[in-house]
Amino acid sequence: MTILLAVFLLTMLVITAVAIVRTRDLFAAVMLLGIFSLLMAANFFVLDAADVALTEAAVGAGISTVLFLGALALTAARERESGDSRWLPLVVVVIMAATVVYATFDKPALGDPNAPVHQHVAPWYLSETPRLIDIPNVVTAVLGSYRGYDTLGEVFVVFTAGIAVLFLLGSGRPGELFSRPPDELSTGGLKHHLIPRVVGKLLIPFIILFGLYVQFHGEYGPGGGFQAGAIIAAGVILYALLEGETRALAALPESALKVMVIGGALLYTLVGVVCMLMGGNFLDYSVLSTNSVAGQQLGIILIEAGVGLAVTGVLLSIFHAFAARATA
Amino acid sequence: MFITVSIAILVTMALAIIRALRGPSIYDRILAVNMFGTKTVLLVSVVAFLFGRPDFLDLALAYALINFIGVLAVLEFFQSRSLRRELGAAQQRDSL
Amino acid sequence: MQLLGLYNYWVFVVLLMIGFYAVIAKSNLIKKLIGLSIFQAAVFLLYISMDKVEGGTAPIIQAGVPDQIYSNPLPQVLILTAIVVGISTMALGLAIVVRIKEAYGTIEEHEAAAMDSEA
Amino acid sequence: MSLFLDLGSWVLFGIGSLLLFIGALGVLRLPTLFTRMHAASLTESLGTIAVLTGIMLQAGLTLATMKLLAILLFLLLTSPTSSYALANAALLARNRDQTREQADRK
Repeated sequence: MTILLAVFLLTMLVITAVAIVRTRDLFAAVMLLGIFSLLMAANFFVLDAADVALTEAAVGAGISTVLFLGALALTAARERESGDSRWLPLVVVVIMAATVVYATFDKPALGDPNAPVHQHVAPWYLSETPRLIDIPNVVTAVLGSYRGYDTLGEVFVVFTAGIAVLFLLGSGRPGELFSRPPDELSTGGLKHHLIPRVVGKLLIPFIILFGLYVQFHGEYGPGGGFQAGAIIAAGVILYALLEGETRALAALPESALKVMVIGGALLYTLVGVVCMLMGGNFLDYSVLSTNSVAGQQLGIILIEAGVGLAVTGVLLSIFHAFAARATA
Repeated sequence: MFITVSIAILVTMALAIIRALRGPSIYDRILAVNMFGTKTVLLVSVVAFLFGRPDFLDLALAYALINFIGVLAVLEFFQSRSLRRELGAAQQRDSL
Repeated sequence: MQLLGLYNYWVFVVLLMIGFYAVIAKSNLIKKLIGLSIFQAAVFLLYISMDKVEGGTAPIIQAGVPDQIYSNPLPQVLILTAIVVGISTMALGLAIVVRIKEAYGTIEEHEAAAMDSEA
Repeated sequence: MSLFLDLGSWVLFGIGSLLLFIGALGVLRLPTLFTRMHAASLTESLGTIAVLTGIMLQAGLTLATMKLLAILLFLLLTSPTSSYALANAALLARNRDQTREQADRK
């Protein structure tokens, strides 16, 4: 059954990808990219990766569409004819595809329990997590504790990308993402948008609440700082879309966002440093408490909070940077 | 029994994709994406029970909450773009 | 059935090449970025395909089910962070495209290149 | 008891699947945008209710049912709203095009 579901979803994925590349209307491409992301998430879910599916859902459904549309509003919505020959790239791509497909015949089939990837550290993670950390979600345990260095690195990549976007687009005076013209021309705009505004504003608290649930329930179910950050950022972006950038920035000003970005990254590093000061290794949470299991749990909660803060801050800063550019 | 429903949902998803590919207008595509989002929520809910892990409904909940944002952003984008175009046209008429 | 087990990898290859084609053949910079994100998605798909264990379930340990097989958590951790990193770097790419549009007035690579060679 | 629940689920799943399929067929086959939107939004709400209620009958009184209830509630709020916003935007765009055409003809 899993295989049948996966085959169907994957086939739709390929069809959508071909359509995305073929269309010259960039807007249509962004819409189809939304479907692509939904299909990816469903496929991740079918392949047992609930955490990954939740991340894809949080990022792909709202934020990535909004960012692409923001970029389209600032550039162009159609792709022009380039006149270059398409045959050379097509030949290159087909030859490469044939080579890699030939290589796949050596790969273990989907779900093969004897595949090399399942032999090395994974069984250890699965068998030792209940004893060492005692949380049900092994993905969170690996993310926060066993591979804490990796995650720290990823947080700093996100941090750097956010800072770089701010350098490139500048932050400063607030703008509207899709620059609205003066009021007299948008006659009746707000009146006609009464229903989306009411329903949207009703939803925002639930989105934030759900984000917090994902953040703090990440040890027990799918979730964690990355997903929660994206969901909360999506909630604030919804507010900005409904009520305008100015009010969104009044609710969560840019200085607060900067504190969140820097504070989140710093919190993660500090947890590591405190571990060192208390006599352990960097990011070895066992020393944080007299009981090593409780120490591990405390460490994971702290670093997940840092990740959540940093991701929310970066995603919102990026959104505001695009919005400020639109009216500059 | 969950299998029957999931197959029905998959067929619906395929039909929605055909509409999204065909267009013709942008609004048709938005309609298809919106419909596809709802179907994904249903598919995930059904599959969560099919696999016997109902605690994974969080994913469906996330989509039910967030999918709305994409559609609103798209509509806002078009509204402001056509208004801006009108503004540009009005300015052109004024300058003539 | 054996071949169906490789279907995931073939889709990975096809998606990878569709993305790669968009990056090398399209002149529009946003289209290149869209191609890059398809490319990225293909890599995610490869990793997640490797995590599945037949008869397994997501690696969230269920109390009271001692003999449950769980899928591999490691690829999931890598891809989970990669998705968020991916969207931030994509935003960086889009920001660069916006600046190119402001500097050259176009987002078509060949037009910008032509302006450069004239100057 | 569980026989009745299963029976109820089957009936609801049948109704739900049928409605979703009819809606999708309408979206694919009907001639204009507004008729397509009509097909999608009318069938979608009842189809969603039927499918999610069917799952709820199977889940029994657990946390999962509460989550399903929340999903149903959010879908019932957002889905008509986005249909409305979409129809509104499409209608405004069409009216604008028409007035522009009239202005051009003058």
